[in-house]
Amino acid sequence: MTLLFQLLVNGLIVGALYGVVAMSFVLIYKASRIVNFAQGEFLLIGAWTCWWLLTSWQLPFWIGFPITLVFMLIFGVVLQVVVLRPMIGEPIISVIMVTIGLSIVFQAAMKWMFGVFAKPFPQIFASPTMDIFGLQVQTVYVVSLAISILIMAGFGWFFKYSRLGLAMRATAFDQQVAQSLGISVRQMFAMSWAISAMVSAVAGVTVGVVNGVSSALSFFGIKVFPAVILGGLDSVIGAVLGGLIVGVLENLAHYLDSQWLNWGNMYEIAPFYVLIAILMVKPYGLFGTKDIERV
Amino acid sequence: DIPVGHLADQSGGTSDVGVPYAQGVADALAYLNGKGGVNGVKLAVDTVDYGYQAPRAISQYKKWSSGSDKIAALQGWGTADTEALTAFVGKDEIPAYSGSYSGHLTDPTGKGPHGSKPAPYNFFYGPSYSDSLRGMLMWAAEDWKKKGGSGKPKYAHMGANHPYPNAPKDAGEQLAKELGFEVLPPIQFALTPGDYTAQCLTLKESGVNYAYLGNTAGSNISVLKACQTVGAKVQFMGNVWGMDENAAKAAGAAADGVVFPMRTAVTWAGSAPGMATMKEISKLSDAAGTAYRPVHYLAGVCTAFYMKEAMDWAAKNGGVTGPSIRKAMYQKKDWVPAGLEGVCMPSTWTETDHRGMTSVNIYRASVAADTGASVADLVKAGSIKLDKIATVEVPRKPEWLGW
Amino acid sequence: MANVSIIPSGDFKTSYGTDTTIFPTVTSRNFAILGVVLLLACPAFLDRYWLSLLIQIGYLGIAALGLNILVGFTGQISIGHSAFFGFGAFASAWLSNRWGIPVVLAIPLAGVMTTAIGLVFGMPAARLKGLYLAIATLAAQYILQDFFARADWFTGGTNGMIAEPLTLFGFAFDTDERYFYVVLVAMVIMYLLGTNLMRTRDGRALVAVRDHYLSAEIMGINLTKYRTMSFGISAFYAGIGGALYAHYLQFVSVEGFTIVFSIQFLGMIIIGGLGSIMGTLMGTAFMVLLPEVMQMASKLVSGTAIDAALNLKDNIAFLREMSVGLVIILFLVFEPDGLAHRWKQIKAYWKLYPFSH
Amino acid sequence: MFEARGVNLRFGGVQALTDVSFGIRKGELFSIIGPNGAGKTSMVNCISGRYKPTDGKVFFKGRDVTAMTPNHRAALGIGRTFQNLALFGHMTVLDNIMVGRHHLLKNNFLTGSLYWLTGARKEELAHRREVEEIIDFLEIQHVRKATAGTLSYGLRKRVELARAIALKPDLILLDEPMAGMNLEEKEDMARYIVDLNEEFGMTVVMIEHDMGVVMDISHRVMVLEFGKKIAEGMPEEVLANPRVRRAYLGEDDEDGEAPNAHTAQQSPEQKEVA
Amino acid sequence: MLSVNNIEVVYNDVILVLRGLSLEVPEGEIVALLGANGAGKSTTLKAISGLLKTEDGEVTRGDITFAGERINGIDPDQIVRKGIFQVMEGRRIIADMTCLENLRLGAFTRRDNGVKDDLDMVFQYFPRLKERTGLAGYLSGGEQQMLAIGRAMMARPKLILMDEPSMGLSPLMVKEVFSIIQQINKDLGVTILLVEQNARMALQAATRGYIMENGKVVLDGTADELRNNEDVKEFYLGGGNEERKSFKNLKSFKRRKRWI
Ligand SMILES: Nc1ncnc2c1ncn2[C@@H]1O[C@H](COP(=O)(O)OP(=O)(O)OP(=O)(O)O)[C@@H](O)[C@H]1O
Ligand SMILES: Nc1ncnc2c1ncn2[C@@H]1O[C@H](COP(=O)(O)OP(=O)(O)OP(=O)(O)O)[C@@H](O)[C@H]1O
Ligand SMILES: CC(C)C[C@H](N)C(=O)O
Ligand SMILES: [Mg+2]
Ligand SMILES: [Mg+2]
Repeated sequence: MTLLFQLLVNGLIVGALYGVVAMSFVLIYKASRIVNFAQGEFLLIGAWTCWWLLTSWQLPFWIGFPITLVFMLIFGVVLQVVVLRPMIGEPIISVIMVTIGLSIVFQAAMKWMFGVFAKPFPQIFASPTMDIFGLQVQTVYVVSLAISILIMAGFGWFFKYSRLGLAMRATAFDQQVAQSLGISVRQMFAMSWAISAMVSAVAGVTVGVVNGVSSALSFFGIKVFPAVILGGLDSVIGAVLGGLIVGVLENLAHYLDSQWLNWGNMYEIAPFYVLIAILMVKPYGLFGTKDIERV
Repeated sequence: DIPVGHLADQSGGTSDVGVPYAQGVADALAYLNGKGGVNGVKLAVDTVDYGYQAPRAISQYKKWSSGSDKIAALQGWGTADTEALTAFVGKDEIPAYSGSYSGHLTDPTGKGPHGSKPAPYNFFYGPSYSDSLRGMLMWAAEDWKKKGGSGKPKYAHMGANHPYPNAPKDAGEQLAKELGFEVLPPIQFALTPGDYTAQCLTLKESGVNYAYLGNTAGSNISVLKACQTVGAKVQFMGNVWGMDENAAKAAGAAADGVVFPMRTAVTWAGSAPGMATMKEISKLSDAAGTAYRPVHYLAGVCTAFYMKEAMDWAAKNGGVTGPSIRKAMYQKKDWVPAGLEGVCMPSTWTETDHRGMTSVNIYRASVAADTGASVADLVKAGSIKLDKIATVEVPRKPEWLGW
Repeated sequence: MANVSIIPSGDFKTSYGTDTTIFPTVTSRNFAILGVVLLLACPAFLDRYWLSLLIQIGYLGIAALGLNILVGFTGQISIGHSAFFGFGAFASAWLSNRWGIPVVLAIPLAGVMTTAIGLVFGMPAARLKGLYLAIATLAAQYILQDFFARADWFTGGTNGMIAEPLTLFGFAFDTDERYFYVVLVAMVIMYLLGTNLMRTRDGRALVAVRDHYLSAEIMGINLTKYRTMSFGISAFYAGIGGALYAHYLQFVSVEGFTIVFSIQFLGMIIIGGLGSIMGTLMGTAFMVLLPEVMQMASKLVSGTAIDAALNLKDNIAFLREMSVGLVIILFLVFEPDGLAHRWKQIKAYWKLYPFSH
Repeated sequence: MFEARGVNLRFGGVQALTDVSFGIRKGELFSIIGPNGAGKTSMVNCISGRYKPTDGKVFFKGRDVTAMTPNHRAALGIGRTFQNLALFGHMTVLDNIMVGRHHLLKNNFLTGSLYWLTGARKEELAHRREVEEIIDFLEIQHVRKATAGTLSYGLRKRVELARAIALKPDLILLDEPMAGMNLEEKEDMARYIVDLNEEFGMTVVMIEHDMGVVMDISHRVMVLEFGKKIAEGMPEEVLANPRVRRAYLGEDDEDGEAPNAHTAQQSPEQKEVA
Repeated sequence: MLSVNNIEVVYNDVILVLRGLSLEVPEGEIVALLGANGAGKSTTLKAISGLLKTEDGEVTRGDITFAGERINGIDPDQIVRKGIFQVMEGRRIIADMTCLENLRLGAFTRRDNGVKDDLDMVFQYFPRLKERTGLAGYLSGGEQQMLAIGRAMMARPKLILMDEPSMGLSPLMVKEVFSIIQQINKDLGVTILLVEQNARMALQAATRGYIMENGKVVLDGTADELRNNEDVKEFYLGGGNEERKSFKNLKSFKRRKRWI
């Protein structure tokens, strides 16, 4: 029983991280209908940048981390301006393919620059683990959990009430209309990519601190898909919840597996079965907006 | 020229160890070319990164294995691809040296009692995965007694569901039973680094005492760290590719106490007559001569040297063709390539048994808490130490051939 | 009306029959036939390396056409195509290994089996749309991959499975030179079938579903049926492609059929042009040749001053990957509508030349 | 031919239709008018099957079709056009219209793929001929091969009509076929509709806001307001109904003069807006 | 205030739609732009508001000046900031937002504090919009049109370009909308360029009018002049001097296509 309980706690913690990545994914989607296949690489770039600042420059974490965030912000803007801006107005599917291209480029570039071997972060927190409900948890997870909750709340407010948030949604719905309203589509896109890159970096650094940085980090980019879809593509709350669900599901599946089934990798597959099941009942995920079907 | 194909994993799931190994092979072959090649003829080595994907390896092999510049020998890598290619290299008579030490590759005749397929053209340098695991299990049984453990020790196999980690699974579990272990269900984790807290929690819950880590360093590190965090007290036994200096540094204190087999007699920091040659070779890709080479580099060099010496013999006895290279492999006993004395371990291959060696050198990693510095410095400072704790002579049982 | 349709002048149709041919003009048809004839002669003068690339383009092109029918024509994104491709490969190997069915028959049968699987995994299409559906196919990808790794009886588990070469009347198509013809014939047939499909009733219905499913339904099209059917057809093509691949490589293993491969399939059709049959082939050729070209380029560079300056040697693999990604990006930035679109423009240009404005 | 019995339609909190009953006779040209948001389109959607009434039943050719899906209704002989264009934007005009023939064609993906061997070619060509006739009838020959999405609004409406005709429906539903057209084009459109009705013998249901057209060509008119039927009858009768005049035409009872569509259109002239 | 000089517009680099079109919109007036389907009216408006770019269209010759400043080639969002707001053909409201959110977006470029008051104003003009709290996508056609006009009002522009505001509206609504257009023009002093098919209403509301055919202006003048022009009467207003023909009797009658 304690095992199950501990696994659930673990699921929530990891799930929160999925949630953060899912949110940054949803952000881009909400603003531009672009499915960002390079999301995982954003994590990777964030993590490597922070790692580099901390090891090569020997910066303390509380300086290196903010610099990382600023860098990612700029990175997001530059990426948008250089690569994605020329694609404005082009078929979405082409833009999605571009993000796939980007993920290939970044993946390889990171390996080139930092090698293929996982590199550990220097120790950041005085006590690297803490006790939560009897489970030893990495401190960085707990800290990032707190940050995540803040980010999540911020996003929720942003899209519902802020002027820019509305403008982003409008841009996503119809770029031409958005322009006719005086919204600069370029600005909106640049902003969404910048914020998304920054938020991803938070997740990237967290995972990096726990497991060391390696190109494997980018698999989070794929992990977010079930999370995002479970929650509903365009829902911030959904993304968070989807992340938590996937996290818990994985651990639950692992529990069943290790105790009874002994199939081995239920851990990876179970969320997908559940995903399909949920979608059959709720075709727009738990919180996604239904498409408006009118003639 | 003598065409040689070289399949390397520089970007795939096992690139963490694939890169140094492939570098070792490439540097060694370049070095040997510099020394005049095979009887004055140079080796034309084509190194291809196949990303640890068997299908890609096979399609590459197909390009190499036909036409006028058909390769004379293959330097391969993974278990999945090498096993998949076994039938092909057998048919095409191309000796394949691999980084895979799967026991299945050790049976040239296919007469092994465990239904192995004939692998007449497969060679590798080092004890097979199965024999290494057997060695470690034998050590573990002793260790349990020595520590005064009560009851049956519990053993679990860990690794991805993939031919490479799976290769020694049955052999290990079988022997563990015979040695009096309680064998628990295997625990799966992917070949990539990730969060394996869940696996460690199960490990802890089930009270495993000895666990085999079948993956490569990158993902093993994640497991070690996660298990340290949740406080699972397990004696981990790493695969030969599962632990090295880089891994020790990356895992930090979590890697402290992990045991693993080593193929060479020394590490980069060690001293042996052959290390002079080693350092020369290393300069080919590191002119400054400052790089610290992990154990896999040395293994790569050894493998390349065996192939080259076999080619030397073949050149004198019927030409550098597949069949004569194969024959050459059987010519020596307790063979150590010239120039690498004290580095490569004496090996013997015979027409009916491709288990080059069965003695397993077991090392233990001792790692201090802070591993911030470079590997070279850490090793120098003694923060990372790899110490030999035992040499187990695994019996060359006929029923273990090809298994 | 300012609306001039850009139909070539000087090529008037006199009957509806001639207006519905595959090739808009006699010249274009002759060119296509010439192309096939040239291909027939390929094994005589191309070396094995190029042949193997052409073979790859062939079987991947078949599978990609299936994906284009699903994505480009019906508008349902699939990120699980490689799993169907894999299923076809395993199925064909299994049929011939386990049941001794001759490979010539095993290949189409594998296509049929894959169709069945495609229909099963296409069922969510009845309820899901857009990305939700796309992710359901991602789930299919993982579920099938897991199945491949687990189903020892069918796939040989993680160890993979040997596939026999195709033999016909005792003649084995086990070299590239010979297998080339197998793939060529299969490709021509599959592309003809595809073209016919798209210009008849059910093909039009698929496109209608893509463009406006609500009005399609009101025009008498059964949405559920066509959405699911499109998965079936797409899987059929994938299965045939996969089966051809299996008997070419003569070995099938789980590892090949990953999400990355699925994404590559998407790349082929997006680069070639969604909803374009010939574009599919162009896109496939692009995606197959690109890494090879990069490989050659990197070989050219190695050992030169550039190499020394950038210390490329150890990193050439990454550099190659990077340039593959980069070329894809550049390509899409300059040609977002795909190769087929560019091809059309070139044709239109020559038709109108010198009066292009 | 068609009958609605006590149709209710509700979307969450919105009651789009309340207890609407009416019948359409064979060969009739029946118009539905009413203020914006009155539920006209919703009613047509209930006929064509896009919406299922929350309550009530619809009958077509004497059959209860309430639970029938739209595609089956199409096969049964109901065709329609849409208020907000719903063409297949990336298909050519010709293909758009051919889609309309869907339920009349027999070949499927198998026989279609084998084109030459299975008679699919013959069938396609036969239908192509009929489609060309529709194209001639609606005078859109010049855009036959154009992609539907690039046409101007008026032409698109015409293509929509052509597509609906291609179904060979017995009942054709037209949702504001003349919106966004100038006078000349309206005249053309009106001519086509009358022809459809008189020459082709189709029963027509039309939603239209141009009272001139409605009054001139329809046989009977039904008026909806806030989802309720407020009037039904001959055009003149309906137009004379004070409630209709107030709710729909926006006339105050005092200045209501000759019940003539023409004046209805002109009214602002007399009543310069403050 | 706005003047369009001899512009040429090309779509997709090949399709020439406007061929030397010129027009003037004086400050404070309502100018009507009439023409057959496909004449290029919408294209003209999009050329002015800069939205052509998103449709692969381009102004290849001539220039457009607003308040003395050349504005062609400027990004559409900048043009909105300069005070030109287009109400696009087909309403184009943001379907997955509520009415309120749509209206707030109308005021996107504004930084002043009057937004709240203007919201009240819009709701006063269109009380119906206040009642509909669901997503705008579920509004009926007429309601959506109101929302689109309301959205333009929220932007407080100097010039509104309206593309067929009466399309799909009931006669009552058409009147209402036109009265609101005139009201906006009078009360708020907004200049309006109005594209309409309903020529009768448009020429009543407008002070000047242009008639275009095939991408060119073929006739212009004050609203009165146009109203009394025989050709305009025949083609746009319906019926010349004689009694208006019934639509019913047109059946076999085919009018001469296009003038000149
Ligand atoms: N799918 C839907 N979901 C929610 N409400 C809807 C839906 N469809 C229609 N409505 C509502 O039902 C009412 C009637 O809409 P309908 O489209 O039938 O009006 P209409 O009479 O066609 O108006 P118009 O002349 O403006 O087109 C409107 O208030 C509309 O908001
Ligand atoms: N994006 C586009 N690509 C190609 N051609 C276009 C495009 N948009 C419009 N056209 C063409 O330009 C011409 C003018 O179109 P426009 O929409 O400006 O006409 P309009 O006068 O507004 O007509 P309507 O009254 O039907 O709205 C039409 O022939 C149309 O087919
Ligand atoms: C894991 C890697 C070191 C490859 C390994 N040789 C194998 O057997 O697959
Ligand atoms: Mg309506
Ligand atoms: Mg227009």
